[in-house]
Amino acid sequence: MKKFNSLAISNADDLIFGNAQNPVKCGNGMVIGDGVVFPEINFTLPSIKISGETWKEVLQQYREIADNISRRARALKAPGFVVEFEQLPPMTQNPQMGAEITEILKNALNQLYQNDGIKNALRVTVVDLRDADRPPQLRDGNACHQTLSAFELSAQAGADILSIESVGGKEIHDQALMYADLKGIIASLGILAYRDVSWLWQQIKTITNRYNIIAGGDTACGFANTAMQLAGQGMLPDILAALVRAASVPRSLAAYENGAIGPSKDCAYEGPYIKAITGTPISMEGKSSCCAHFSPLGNIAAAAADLWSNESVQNVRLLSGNAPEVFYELLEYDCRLFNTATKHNTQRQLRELFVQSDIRQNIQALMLEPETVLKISRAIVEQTGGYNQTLAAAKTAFHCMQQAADSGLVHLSEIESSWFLKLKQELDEVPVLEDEALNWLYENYGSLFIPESYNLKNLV
Amino acid sequence: MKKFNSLAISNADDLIFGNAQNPVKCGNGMVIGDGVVFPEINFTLPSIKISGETWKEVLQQYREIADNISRRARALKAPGFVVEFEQLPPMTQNPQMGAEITEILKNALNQLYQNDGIKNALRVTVVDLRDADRPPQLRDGNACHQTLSAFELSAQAGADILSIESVGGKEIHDQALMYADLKGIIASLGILAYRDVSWLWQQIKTITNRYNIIAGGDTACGFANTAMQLAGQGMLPDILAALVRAASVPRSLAAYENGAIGPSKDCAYEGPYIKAITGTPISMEGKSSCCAHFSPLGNIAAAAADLWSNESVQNVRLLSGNAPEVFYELLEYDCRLFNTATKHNTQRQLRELFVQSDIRQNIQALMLEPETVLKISRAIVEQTGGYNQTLAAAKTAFHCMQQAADSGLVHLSEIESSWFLKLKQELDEVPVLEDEALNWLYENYGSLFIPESYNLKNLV
Amino acid sequence: MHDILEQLSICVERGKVDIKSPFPADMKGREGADELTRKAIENKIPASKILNDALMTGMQRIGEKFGQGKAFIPDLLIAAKAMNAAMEHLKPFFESGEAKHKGKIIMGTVSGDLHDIGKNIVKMVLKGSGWDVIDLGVDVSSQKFIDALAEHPGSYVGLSALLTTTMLHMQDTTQVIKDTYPGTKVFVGGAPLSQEFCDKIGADGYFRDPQSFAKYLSGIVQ
Amino acid sequence: MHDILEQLSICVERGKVDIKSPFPADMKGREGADELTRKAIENKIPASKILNDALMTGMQRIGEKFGQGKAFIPDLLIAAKAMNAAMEHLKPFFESGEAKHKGKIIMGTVSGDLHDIGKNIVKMVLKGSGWDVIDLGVDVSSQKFIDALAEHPGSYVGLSALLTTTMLHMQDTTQVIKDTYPGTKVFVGGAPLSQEFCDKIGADGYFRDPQSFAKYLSGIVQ
Ligand code: B12
Ligand code: B12
Repeated sequence: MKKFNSLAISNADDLIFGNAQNPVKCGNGMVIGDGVVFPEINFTLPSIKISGETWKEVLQQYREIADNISRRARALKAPGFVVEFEQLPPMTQNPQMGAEITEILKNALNQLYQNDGIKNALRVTVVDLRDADRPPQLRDGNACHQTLSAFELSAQAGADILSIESVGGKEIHDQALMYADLKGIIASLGILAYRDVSWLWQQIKTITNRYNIIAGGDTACGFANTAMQLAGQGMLPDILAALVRAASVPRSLAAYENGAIGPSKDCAYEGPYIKAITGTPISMEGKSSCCAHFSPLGNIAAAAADLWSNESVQNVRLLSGNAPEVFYELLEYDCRLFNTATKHNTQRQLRELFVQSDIRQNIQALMLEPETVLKISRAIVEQTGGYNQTLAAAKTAFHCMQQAADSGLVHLSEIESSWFLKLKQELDEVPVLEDEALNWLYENYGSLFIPESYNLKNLV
Repeated sequence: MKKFNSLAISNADDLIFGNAQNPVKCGNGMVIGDGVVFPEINFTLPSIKISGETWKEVLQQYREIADNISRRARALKAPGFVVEFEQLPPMTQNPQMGAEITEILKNALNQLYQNDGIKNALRVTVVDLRDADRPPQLRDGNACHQTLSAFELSAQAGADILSIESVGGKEIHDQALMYADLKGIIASLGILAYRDVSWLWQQIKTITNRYNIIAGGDTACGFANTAMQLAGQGMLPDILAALVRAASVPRSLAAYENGAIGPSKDCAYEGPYIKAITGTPISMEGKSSCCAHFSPLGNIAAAAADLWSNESVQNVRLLSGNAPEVFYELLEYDCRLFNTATKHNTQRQLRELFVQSDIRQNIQALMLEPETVLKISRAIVEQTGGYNQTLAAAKTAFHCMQQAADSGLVHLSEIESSWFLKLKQELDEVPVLEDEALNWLYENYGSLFIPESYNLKNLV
Repeated sequence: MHDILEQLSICVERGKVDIKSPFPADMKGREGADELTRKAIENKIPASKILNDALMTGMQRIGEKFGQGKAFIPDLLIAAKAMNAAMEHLKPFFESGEAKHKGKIIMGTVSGDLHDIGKNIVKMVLKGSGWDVIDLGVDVSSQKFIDALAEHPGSYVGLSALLTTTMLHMQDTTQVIKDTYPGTKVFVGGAPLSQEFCDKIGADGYFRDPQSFAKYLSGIVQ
Repeated sequence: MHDILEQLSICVERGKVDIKSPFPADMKGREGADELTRKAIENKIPASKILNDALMTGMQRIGEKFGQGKAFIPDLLIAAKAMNAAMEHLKPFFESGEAKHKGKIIMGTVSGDLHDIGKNIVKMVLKGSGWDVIDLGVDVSSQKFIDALAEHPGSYVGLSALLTTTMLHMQDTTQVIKDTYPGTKVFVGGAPLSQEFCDKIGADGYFRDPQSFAKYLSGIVQ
């Protein structure tokens, strides 16, 4: 296990799109994080049931998507791109299904490279099936085995990069979030999620080692993006979503402690932190992932991106063409802009525009502002252990928000302000010691999780 | 009739997004071209027949679109935006239909302004029904009267800005384009289209004067964008599409000579020329109109935009929400970037990035490069009369392309190069005198158009 | 109105459970829903009056605020907690020990789909506005809905789906429900859905958010 | 192969109509399709040989280049011009005065829609690859297609639409055609269409571009 005690990037100027300390080579001639930002195009099926009867049609959908994207890449004289194939549940449940699609995509990409010299790589993200049961069994059982076997078969079928949106700890976090219960949020992220991510990525790493491919990274999507979505719908305070964002970093960092080397997963907005701490190239999604979700972070998300993603779009017809090729074109133009700035050596000015355009609009954006990222990252690496790091991240995030509100950088509405006070008070009451927090977890959420899933002893 | 003998913008530095010499005030507190770029959001129906039976559903679609966009604008704390309602044929054929939708949209916009202070304006674009017959009757007949009556009823129903994609001359141009027949292209644009636009906008102007609203502008969509689409599909040379782009400027300029004051229409990529010559604010579409068509001009199109548009998208469901609100969000983030640059006084650097990211990729982009725009615009204002201007624009455009190719700025493929020589030769043979060109038109395309439609005498 | 009831309604609205609860900060150390309900009973205020004029009023106020974007989900939940604390004292006074419900709704995320946050929120909001919600959880087969309807005849049904590939299960589920229990109203929701889709599968209503769903439901029972 | 025929095929491929035609520049002043065909006939080369080995060969080559992105529409049209100039001399030798066609296709843009550029290109490409195309123009009602099928029995039909609101007319049109002339194959195309839509309306094929359409058609007649 790797430990990160210091920052790979300690100067905010260097936390910038296209450049990572440890670029990743993979796939067909791809190098990620070495000066150029590439699109990462993601897509999914339109409304269609996945079954034996529709299977041919499903494969045809993926073939069509691959063809369309290839044609667009040629038309735009693209230098390269990454494809993410995000599996849907039946494809992971029946890993040979996922493998069959992986092969189709890989073949198309190989051809594109051979015929047109367009560099590319294929990321496969499997579904974390372990989420199906409540409480979930994380290290054993059918769901766990299927999930791991899906990794194996994807690797065999040609995946260049493996990723997952893992869910350990979510069984508590989902509830804690609804009650804005900071103790529960921090304990579930810092103790449970951190332990699960660590274990899971050791498993994934043995697979990627065997096939000599890349262990990409994880994402706190089910935690922090859920909070962001809920805040976007007026269900939760923005400040809470911002807090969860920062608090989810140590849990995602655990993947890199255990062998992941990037590119991080697009929907992991904790990417800039990962990059600052580990020097790993990151994938980010922002305004051009509007097809998949609305966002208060459309521009600022680009500040440190090495891959630029649309998150996901159904293969439906728009006026110009099918949505995946449409969004591919959009990403390509975005990337041209990034890379032109780098070529002209004005990338810092451009980054500044991205940052400044969102920072005043919503406090969640503050969590992606480079100086803030470094401040919180520093607080994290100064601590050891997932819990301490998570609590430090939350406290520092709170402190940064306070400063931003006090200085007038961000304006908080009346209810946001009142929640600010409430959360401040709660944060002070969160146990400082991991053991104490764990006990509190057992007491308050004991029925919701299986200690063995986290290699914890059952206290009762 | 106004004559433009000199340039409103003579320094390329000043041809920049957000700023026009003659800003336009309209709608609910909107000022366009006065330092801020606003989104212009466009949308259309999903696959649905328009008939008596479906009419309620059609109205419901537009209501839904207006609601969704308003919600997004509030969520993003948008300062303002323009809505374009582009009619579909039955709505212009039955102008009270178009008016009913106009009213729905206008009411929603009024409410948004009253309740949330978000500035806005409504552009209504009617269908040029005169295109239905071959040869078309342009100044009389049912189609012409319906078209004009649609303007009238839209104005009555609350339109703030009127526009049209007019089609005079297209009956020749469509054919000439297929044969890459420059004589036909230049004569149809310079004589026929120029005459029709001039006449048509005098009619529109009397209507906008009556209702005290804005005569927006026209677009050479059916000419130059068709050529761009065809080049994009490998059907026509890029250099021909570039040439047509420049040659279509005088025809669109005629709208401004006859009372239009902008904002120009989004799909009129001749916008930067109009802005340089007249100082009118312009609407442009680029990468974020990928939903409506693919483009070789995604970034550079932004260089001089005062409104930034998505051209059009069906009201279909994506993962995040309905496509119109999705693209509205995208435009809003783009505009944030533009306006942040202006605020930080780095708008010229950002413009440069937009220009540089496309200019080497496809020769069509050259036609939107600010220096080139000014060069061709100058050539235009030095001439009088549509035909002379059109020929001068084409020749200067050709000259600019030659320079760009010679200097290595743009690389032309083998077939593009061979077509370059062919077109050069042809351009030299295009008649210098309008009368001669007209005679040639009568001889070669005489059966395809009605001279009276252009107030020309029938030579036979 | 009785002063105690007014105070009690404020405690519910603001989620002040009892004298020890630290929230809200400006009410620290003051009596909460727990103590005030006891007092009200001692003062011989009729249980139904306490319920309607204080507890329900408080819940309604916070619900309205939520609808106007002036409160969040945790505010609702904390209010519900205060309400429950009060209800403990009132239970003996009601036959069933429960307040009168507007009706029953069976809810679940359809087969193959594990997204439940949206569904859970809908549940909360409906409960908050007086509905009895039977939650079947996630990955719920058609059969399970049928079984639940057998157990709770006459209930409404609410289906949730978040995946483009599972939303189609709403069609069979709706079909089977309508075949087995004709007249049952089935409502649908979830991010990838649309009115058009709802119409296509023959469901009775699509709602983009719980507030509009709750509003609609209140409409049909009146 | 005969040298004249080789030269003639080049003239067709490159669109060299006659000795006076200025294009292509590097062939200026040289004999074109017109003169060479006359010569070939004088040399007693059989008309069918001239047609197949020179004219068709030339058209085929430019067609292939177009398919590979190495030629444009105007190249096709100019080649067709050269071919036509040659055909003038060959006409007397063929009974019908026309080369053998692969079959007939009735094409049109559907009711309410005036976009015809795409349809016209499809027409050109099909003609270029040996099909007899009957073009009904734009805004074509179902009845007009039926009338055309009455006149040209056994034809294929190609429908074009560019608007989301007119593409639905393809459904009735296809329906009416299949009801009136069962077995008629109907193909569809145009920017807003998709394979899914084609399947939905019961058409026999969707093609994104004329090249793939032509390739498919050649396949079914062989
Ligand atoms: C959080 C989340 C998860 C969490 C789920 C946590 C949980 N317990 O629910 C986790 C991480 C586990 C997860 C897993 C997966 N997810 Co997920 N997930 C999301 C995310 C980010 C947010 C969803 C959310 O909770 N939103 C907040 C809630 C409040 O909103 P809501 O659900 O829409 O509900 C509201 C309304 O719709 C309505 N409503 C909902 N239900 C009902 C019912 C009725 C009757 C009514 C009236 C109203 C109503 O009211 C609610 C409140 O306003 C979305 C992104 C997005 N844009 O939505 C992706 C998303 C839905 N997931 C996606 C995918 C692909 C997956 C996975 C397959 C990923 C993978 N490869 O592992 C798996 C599938 C697991 C499974 N079998 O279902 C895709 C779906 C793509 C597709 N093809 O449809 C999305 C869109 C993300 C993306 N890639 O773009 N996901
Ligand atoms: C040129 C154009 C026009 C010209 C039409 C010129 C003409 N004679 O055709 C003019 C200006 C007149 C025009 C008018 C209108 N247009 Co128009 N137009 C376009 C534009 C820019 C290009 C279309 C084009 O010619 N493309 C090039 C050709 C070669 O491509 P294609 O048609 O797709 O055809 C190819 C394939 O699809 C295929 N194909 C086509 N047909 C068939 C058939 C078969 C059998 C097969 C196998 C293959 C096949 O092969 C072709 C070659 O590869 C498009 C934008 C776009 N993205 O497409 C808008 C567009 C189609 N128009 C649009 C609109 C809204 C209109 C108007 C209503 C605008 C208005 N308010 O006035 C009117 C409607 C007029 C009417 N009643 O039809 C919208 C449609 C939106 C919608 N709801 O569907 C579009 C998408 C533009 C936008 N706003 O985004 N338009």
